[in-house]
Amino acid sequence: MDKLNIDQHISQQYNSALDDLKTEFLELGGIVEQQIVNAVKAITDVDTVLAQEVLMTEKEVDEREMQLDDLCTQIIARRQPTASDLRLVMAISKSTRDLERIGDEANKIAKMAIAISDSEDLPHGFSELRNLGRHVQEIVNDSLTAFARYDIDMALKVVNKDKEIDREYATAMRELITYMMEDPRNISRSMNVIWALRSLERIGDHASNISEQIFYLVKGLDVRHQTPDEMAQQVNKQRK
Amino acid sequence: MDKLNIDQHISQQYNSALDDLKTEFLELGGIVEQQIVNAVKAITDVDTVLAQEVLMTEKEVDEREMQLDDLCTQIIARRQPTASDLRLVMAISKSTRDLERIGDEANKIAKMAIAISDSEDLPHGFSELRNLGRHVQEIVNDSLTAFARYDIDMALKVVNKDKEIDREYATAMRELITYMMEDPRNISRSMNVIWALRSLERIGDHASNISEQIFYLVKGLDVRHQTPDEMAQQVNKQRK
Amino acid sequence: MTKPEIKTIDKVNRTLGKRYRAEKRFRLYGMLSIGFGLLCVLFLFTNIIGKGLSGFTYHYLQISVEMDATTLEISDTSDLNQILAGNYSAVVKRGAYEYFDVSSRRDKSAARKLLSVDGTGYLLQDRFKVDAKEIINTKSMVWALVDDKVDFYLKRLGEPGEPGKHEFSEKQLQWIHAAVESGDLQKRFNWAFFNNGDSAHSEEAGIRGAVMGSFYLLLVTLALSFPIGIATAIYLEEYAPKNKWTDLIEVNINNLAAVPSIIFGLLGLAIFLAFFGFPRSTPLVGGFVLTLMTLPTIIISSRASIKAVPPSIREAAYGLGSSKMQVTLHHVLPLAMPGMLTGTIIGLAQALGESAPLLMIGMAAFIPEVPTGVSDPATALPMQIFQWFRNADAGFSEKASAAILVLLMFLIVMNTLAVWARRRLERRW
Amino acid sequence: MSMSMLFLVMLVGVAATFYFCRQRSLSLASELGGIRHLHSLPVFYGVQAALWCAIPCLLIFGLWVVFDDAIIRELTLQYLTEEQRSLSANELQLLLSTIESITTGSSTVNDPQLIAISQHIVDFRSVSNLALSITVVCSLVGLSFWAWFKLKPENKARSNVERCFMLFLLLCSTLAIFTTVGIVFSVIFESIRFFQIVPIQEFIFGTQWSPQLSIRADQVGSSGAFGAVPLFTGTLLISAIAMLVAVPTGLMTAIYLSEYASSRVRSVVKPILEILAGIPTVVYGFFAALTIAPMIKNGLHGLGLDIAFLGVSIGPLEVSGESALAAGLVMGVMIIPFVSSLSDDVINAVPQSLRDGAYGLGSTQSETIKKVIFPAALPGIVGAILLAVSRAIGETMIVVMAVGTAAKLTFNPLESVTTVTVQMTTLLIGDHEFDSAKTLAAFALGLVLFIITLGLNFIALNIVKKYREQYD
Amino acid sequence: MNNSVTTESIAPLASEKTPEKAKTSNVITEENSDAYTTVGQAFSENAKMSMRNVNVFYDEKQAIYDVNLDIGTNEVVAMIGPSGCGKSTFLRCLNRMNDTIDTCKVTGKFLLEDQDINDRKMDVVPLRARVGMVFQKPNPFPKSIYDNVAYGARIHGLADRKSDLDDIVETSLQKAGLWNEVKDRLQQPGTSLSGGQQQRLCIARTIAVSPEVILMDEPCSALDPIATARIEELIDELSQNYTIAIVTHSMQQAARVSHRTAYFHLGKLIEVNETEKVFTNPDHGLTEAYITGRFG
Amino acid sequence: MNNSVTTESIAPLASEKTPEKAKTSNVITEENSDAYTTVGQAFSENAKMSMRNVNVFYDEKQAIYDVNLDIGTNEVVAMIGPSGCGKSTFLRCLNRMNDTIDTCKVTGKFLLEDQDINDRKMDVVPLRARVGMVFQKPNPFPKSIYDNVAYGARIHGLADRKSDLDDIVETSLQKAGLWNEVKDRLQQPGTSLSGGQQQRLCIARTIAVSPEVILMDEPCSALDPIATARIEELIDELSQNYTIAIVTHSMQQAARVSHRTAYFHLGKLIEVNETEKVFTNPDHGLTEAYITGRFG
Ligand SMILES: Nc1ncnc2c1ncn2[C@@H]1O[C@H](COP(=O)(O)OP(=O)(O)OP(=O)(O)O)[C@@H](O)[C@H]1O
Ligand SMILES: Nc1ncnc2c1ncn2[C@@H]1O[C@H](COP(=O)(O)OP(=O)(O)OP(=O)(O)O)[C@@H](O)[C@H]1O
Ligand SMILES: [Mg+2]
Ligand SMILES: [Mg+2]
Ligand SMILES: O=P([O-])([O-])[O-]
Repeated sequence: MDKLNIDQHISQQYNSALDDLKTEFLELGGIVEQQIVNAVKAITDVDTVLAQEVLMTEKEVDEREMQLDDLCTQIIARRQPTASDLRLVMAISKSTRDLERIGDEANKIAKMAIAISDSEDLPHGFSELRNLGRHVQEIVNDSLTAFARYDIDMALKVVNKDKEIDREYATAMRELITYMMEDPRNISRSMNVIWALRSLERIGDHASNISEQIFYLVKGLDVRHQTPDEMAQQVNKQRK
Repeated sequence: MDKLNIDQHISQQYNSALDDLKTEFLELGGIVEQQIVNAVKAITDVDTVLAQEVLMTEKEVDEREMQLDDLCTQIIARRQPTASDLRLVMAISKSTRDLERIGDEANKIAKMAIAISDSEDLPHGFSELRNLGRHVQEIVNDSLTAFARYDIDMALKVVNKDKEIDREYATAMRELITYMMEDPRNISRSMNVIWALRSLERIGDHASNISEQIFYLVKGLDVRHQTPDEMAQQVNKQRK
Repeated sequence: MTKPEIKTIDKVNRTLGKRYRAEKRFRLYGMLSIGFGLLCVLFLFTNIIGKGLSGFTYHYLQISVEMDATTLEISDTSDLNQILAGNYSAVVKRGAYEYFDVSSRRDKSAARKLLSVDGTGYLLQDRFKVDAKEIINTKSMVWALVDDKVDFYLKRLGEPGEPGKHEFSEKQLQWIHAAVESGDLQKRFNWAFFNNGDSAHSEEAGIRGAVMGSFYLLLVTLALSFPIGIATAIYLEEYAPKNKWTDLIEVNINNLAAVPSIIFGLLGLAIFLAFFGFPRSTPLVGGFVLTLMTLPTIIISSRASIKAVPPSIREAAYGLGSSKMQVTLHHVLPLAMPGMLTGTIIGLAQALGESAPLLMIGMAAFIPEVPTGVSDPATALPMQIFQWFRNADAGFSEKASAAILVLLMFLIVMNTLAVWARRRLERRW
Repeated sequence: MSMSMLFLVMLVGVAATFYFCRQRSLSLASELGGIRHLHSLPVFYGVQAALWCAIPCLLIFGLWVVFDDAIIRELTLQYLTEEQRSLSANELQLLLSTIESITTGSSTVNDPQLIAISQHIVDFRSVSNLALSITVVCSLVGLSFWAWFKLKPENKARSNVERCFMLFLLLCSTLAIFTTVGIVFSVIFESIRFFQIVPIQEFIFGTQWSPQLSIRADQVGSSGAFGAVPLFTGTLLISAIAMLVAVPTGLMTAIYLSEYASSRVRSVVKPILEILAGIPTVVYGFFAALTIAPMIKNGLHGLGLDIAFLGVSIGPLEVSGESALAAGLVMGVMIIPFVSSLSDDVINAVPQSLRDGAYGLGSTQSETIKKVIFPAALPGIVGAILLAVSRAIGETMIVVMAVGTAAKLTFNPLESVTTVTVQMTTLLIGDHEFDSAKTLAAFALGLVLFIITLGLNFIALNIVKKYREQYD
Repeated sequence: MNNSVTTESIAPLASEKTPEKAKTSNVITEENSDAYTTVGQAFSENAKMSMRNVNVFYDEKQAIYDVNLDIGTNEVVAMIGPSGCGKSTFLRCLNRMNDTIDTCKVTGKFLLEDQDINDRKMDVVPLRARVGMVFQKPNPFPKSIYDNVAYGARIHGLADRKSDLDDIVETSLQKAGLWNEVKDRLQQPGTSLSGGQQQRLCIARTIAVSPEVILMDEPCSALDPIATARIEELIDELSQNYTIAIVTHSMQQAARVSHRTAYFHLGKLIEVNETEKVFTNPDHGLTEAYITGRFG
Repeated sequence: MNNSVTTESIAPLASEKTPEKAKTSNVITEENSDAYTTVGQAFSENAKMSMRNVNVFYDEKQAIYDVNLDIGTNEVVAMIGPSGCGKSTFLRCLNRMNDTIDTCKVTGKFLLEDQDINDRKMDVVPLRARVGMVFQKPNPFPKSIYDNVAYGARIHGLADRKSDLDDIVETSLQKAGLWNEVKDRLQQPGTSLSGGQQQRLCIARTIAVSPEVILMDEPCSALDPIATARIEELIDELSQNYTIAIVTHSMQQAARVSHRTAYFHLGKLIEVNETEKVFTNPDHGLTEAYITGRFG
């Protein structure tokens, strides 16, 4: 199991700055995770109150994102991090953007939930939404856990799962288009579901991005734009 | 007119490293801009060859993105940039992601172009696509120019234009949905156009993000998640 | 690309032989110089020791002396005045006549001339001072000092040209050789040299007076120059503002250090003797002059050792809120003390060997008494040497050499002390 | 009370004052809640009080001792008869010293009047002594009580003590100036008087030196010849010989020891050579006169040296028993360690980094020395040599002992010459009245010597100082 | 921004920075610069020390021009700037260490709390007990570790009993993070410690007289990176209880340890700002040029 | 990776780094570490100098343990490590400057191109002309600027005519970036220059004998940041034509100027790698600990 030790600097301040950074990052992760859960629940349960709640946290997420970015810049300016510290800062700087985007996507889902709530009958695709939502929430959670633990095996799993999610999304999408063809009156409602699905898929991608950053963080490897197999291979090569 | 001077360090190497970074970044910008132009052209002219061409550059964009990120990290590790230099590096580090995403979106458009090319008759929404495409390409170009020139007025214009594009997109979307309802058989084809439109809209957002980074780069202001008015206000306040 | 480099190396190698030959030559010069220096030391020392060692011994003739009270003119052995005024020469003469068994006036005179009658008399006087009661009116064997000519002749017996022989008549030579053969005439350690003051007769002359004189001189010098020197050094290094006044003091001190010592003699002569009217030839005045002379040495070496105290220590102390005096007394002085002590000892050693200024203030006078205080007339070791050197009497040259050995001994002791002080006191933190 | 006893009492009193005042400040401190509430540390209060006692008492003591003789003398005068009082100053002085010798019992004059006066003096003295003791002890006690009562926590004891300390230091440091002033004064007046008798130009440019000619002071026009040129040339000749020996040897020794020799060789050779510096000059003089001079004389005679000068044979060499060569050689040997240790200092002051720099460029050792270290140290070395020259010029004993008094104007090292210092001693040893041209000539010579050496030192010290600053 | 000095700054703000401007402002010389204003936040509401209109001269040569600066309570203020810009000179004014330089004349007001410490009549001894100083090169006294730390307490009479002194020594060493390393060898000489330990010993020595302000003049420039990191860490801990002014050549160090950073240039205080601000977005072109390595 | 020394490294790779491991590997001591392998890329295909199995002793004390390292042609290799780890000692072996220390014994092979320079019979004079050295403190000779630069050429007889010498001086000063600053005052003493200029003069002096390799031992540690930046800039320019080995206390400096970085620890060469790699992703835990400030 790979571990980095961010807390053994001679400078306690540095330790705590890095620690704060990581904690803040994971907290933001927790918030957006909750946003996903709530948003999916709001759309599938047609719960506008919950959806509103999701929207309300947007501001916080935005602020936290900016704060995290500021923290990163300050650490770079004040500490001149190198090696693992630098990788941590850079990885967090990048992943923060992903978290914020996840938050945005959750917001979009919440907005869709509100849009859908006007009509009485349930549109098609709710079960797909629910499934995909669960899976997506899972990999977001996993990616954050992997980040917290510097666990590249887990990160690899996330990337793999994201591929599954992509497939799942494609299936759901195909189905929804079929529904839409069947029932053109509901097109605009279905479009909302499509947007929600699409958001979930994007969330999965972002989780996958975060996982890619874990590779960088732990191994110094830039595995973006690689297939999971390539990633695994590269990691193994370095482990040898 | 605001200007930063990245090329007056005692260290020529540092100068050239920052210069390279900026040049590479703008080059990447040029590539993705071309991708947008080509992709939009491919979809509206149903030119699969052009679409393929766009897809072919994806790899280059990815590589350049990774390279830029690497450059940023190296500059931080080797040069411990501060103040404007640090802001430049951080802004480029962030904006690179946007450029890569723009490239991705252009790819998606190109893919849609290929998907659409199967059928003979033109789907609805091509004119909207063309219009939006032109505007989007414009603001991408503007944002890069603004970046190159450290021009926040121009950046502010980009942000404003993006709002227009959003409105344009919403209109186009509504129209397309109407088409889809009218002609459900063409739904899956229309969906492709929708995705393309959606991609263009996202490209606009990314251009806007890049412009926001210009504010940070030039003024040290984090104007993300603000309305254009707020931005203008903040800039003016600092100018006073 | 490598072409010019190869050229460089070739060029370097071209001249290499020449350069190494120059190197060897240069080294040789250095070694020769050192050799010369060492040779000088060796020659000087063998020469002086060779000359001086014999000064520690003297030839004595064992005669029996009748301590006849009437001849001695001592009636009351408890009266010191009588003992001091006793006519010892008479008994010694009588003993000599007896030993050589002479009766004619010419023989008596010849015999008497072989002995140092007065010198031996002083030896007897010393014995009387201790226990006159015991020895009065007894007859006892006495090692009598021979005349310095006899001593001179005997010490150079083997040398070519038989130096000193022509001073004696045949008879005297016979007597001498007979006495030597019988073992009555012996070379013995010359205690008188260490116990006596100066004398007009070389056989009686000793360095006691000079040693004591030097001692008092050094005492005065030390008592004055050490505190004043250190105080001045402290003032200049720690207190003095950088201005014309301190520059003046500084230039003065540096110049004084290199002013010829004879000038200080003039100063002593004109100021202390002529102006203030201090008594001539006293260690007190000598001490004043030597103080003025050694002060620059002490000040300069003290300043050097104060300077050697790192300024950072001072800054640290000031930074903690020490006052100037505390900085000086707590930090600077303890660290500089070894250097100051060494400087002082070296300065005193110089003062001990110094002669020119003393010459000017009359310490080259003939003073047979051993001084008992700083205001008694006295001479000093180097002065004594100088006087003996100038004395035409052959015996004095040897005395001078011996005195030189004593002086060098003192100097070596003092310098060793200085080295020891430096080693011992220097706390290497 | 005897003086030393009084001194002891004062010492004890001051010590007691110190102790009690310190104790008092401590108790004041504990009332206030700790030493930190005092202005100064307790020891400063003690020292301040001790100084308050000691300084006035010492002043009283000192003034008393200085003036009591004069006062007693004034008092004595009243016992003298009218005619005695009207005696000339000199005779009065004589009379008083006679009386003085009666008081000490070393005179056997039996004049009853004088004996009575001397008795008065003895009485005055004992009264004065008693009064002094009482005054000192009283003021001591008074002052120490005053100090004890005046002691307050807010007294600036530290500042006061420090001011005293600094005054003491300042006083000591002015002594150097007084010394110089003293030197100048002691030579300048006599010299002026000399130059009133002998014109200055004659002194400086005259080539005849024979002060011994003045047989009687009142003999007009026969005060001797005082042309100092032969003395200067003699001095120069001997110094030059000495420098010829000392400079190359000393310099090369310094270089070899500091650059080539291993630390072990250095630790042995250096002290041995320094022995040469520690040997008193009188020893060198002895050595020069009794060993070297005969050696040169015999050696050159033995060789039967025949020197041809400008192609003209001037016959077998005349070697004087008091040749300049002997004194110069010995003086040179004496100066070797002086030159070498000064040069050694200077060479060692050249920073190691310069050597590293030179070696790093591929210099050989001698190149490093000749091209980097020596030029760098040159000013310092020049300074050292100048100091050595000044020392050679001022050197007295060697020349007094090994050089004659015949003032010959020659540059032949084998002849006898004389030097400035020799003449000074010759003229001043023994009895001297301070008004004969002979005696005064010595002071004039002293003045010249002082000026020359002062000039040399000044230049040398400035060079050395500049050089030091270069690396500070 | 109410306590900013910048009302009509002659200095170009970031927004006005142009290469040309930066060039011209690089050449502030003694002639053209009599009037200038410090940019940023020179004043503090909670000031421990306040300096007003400080000018320092060495003989005729002016080393500090009209500097105004506050140092807040328990704040770490770093002073940076090119060599010879007067940082050390300014710092040494704060506890009158410049008194030891004869040629140095200091004018202006230096308030330590409410006391003007530049008053010639003021006694420097208690002042220096309140404003301690740590120097560039570690300079322990050649005494034992114990005596080093106890020295200040002794001369200021802070301890009446031996046990008080022991306490002072122990707590000071503890605060300086040195206690554990030296507690078994308090009687060994202070100079036997390593460079970094020596510097901590010097800090302990300074703390022992319980100063209110600690001045540090390049305290790490003689140390290696590891020892430097320890001292920086220590400075951070000390800032809990002490007000600290530190001069440093290393901009990185200033960035790491300080709350506010003051940039000096040719004797002028160009900018004072929060350290983050100075190092990410300084207000003055000269500051920017210096910290980004664009000088000359 | 074919020229990596790491086949069975005892050192933990990044992947095996755990806090505990890092801890234990911090305490490589002289006892447990006789066998060790340098991690990373110690060898170079285009080596100017090759050092093999270098051990250095000061009397009994071993200062360097079995170091293997290549320095490539026209490469800048930086050596970093905690104080006393033997960087200077190693550097000084490269032109036999350690010869001047009597107690120092050096074993191992030092190839300069194909010549073993550690051969006792090898003459150091021409060697030092080929391998020049620049020292920590600028040490210009107390001569004129011209003579400083001409010195090496003169002693080695590199110039036959005065004009040759002038050429050498001019080109060297130009290469050292000092020509423009001093061309009008070549006859002024070298010591009249500022610290940074002096150091550049020393570099010019070294260049003047056209060495192949330049060794620098903390060349900027006595300089302020601006002068340091200039020297770093110069090193970069020189690396076009010279092979450079530089010891530095400042990791940032190593990061800025070098192509490869070697990390020494207690006399052992722990890791050598491309500088980027060392500073973003070092292979060895000790290197990581050192450059991130995690020691002790
Ligand atoms: N004792 C002095 N006498 C005369 N001028 C001085 C003195 N000390 C400093 N200076 C001058 O005052 C100016 C400021 O010096 P100061 O030592 O304060 O600079 P600094 O910023 O601390 O520089 P550094 O970073 O080199 O320590 C410089 O120009 C310097 O030459
Ligand atoms: N002349 C010497 N005699 C004995 N030991 C020495 C000598 N020079 C260095 N050493 C020892 O050798 C080891 C390595 O020293 P070196 O000077 O090479 O270290 P360094 O890495 O350069 O350290 P720094 O960064 O402090 O310059 C140290 O333990 C040192 O104590
Ligand atoms: Mg400074
Ligand atoms: Mg080193
Ligand atoms: O925000 P995205 O374009 O990455 O979905």
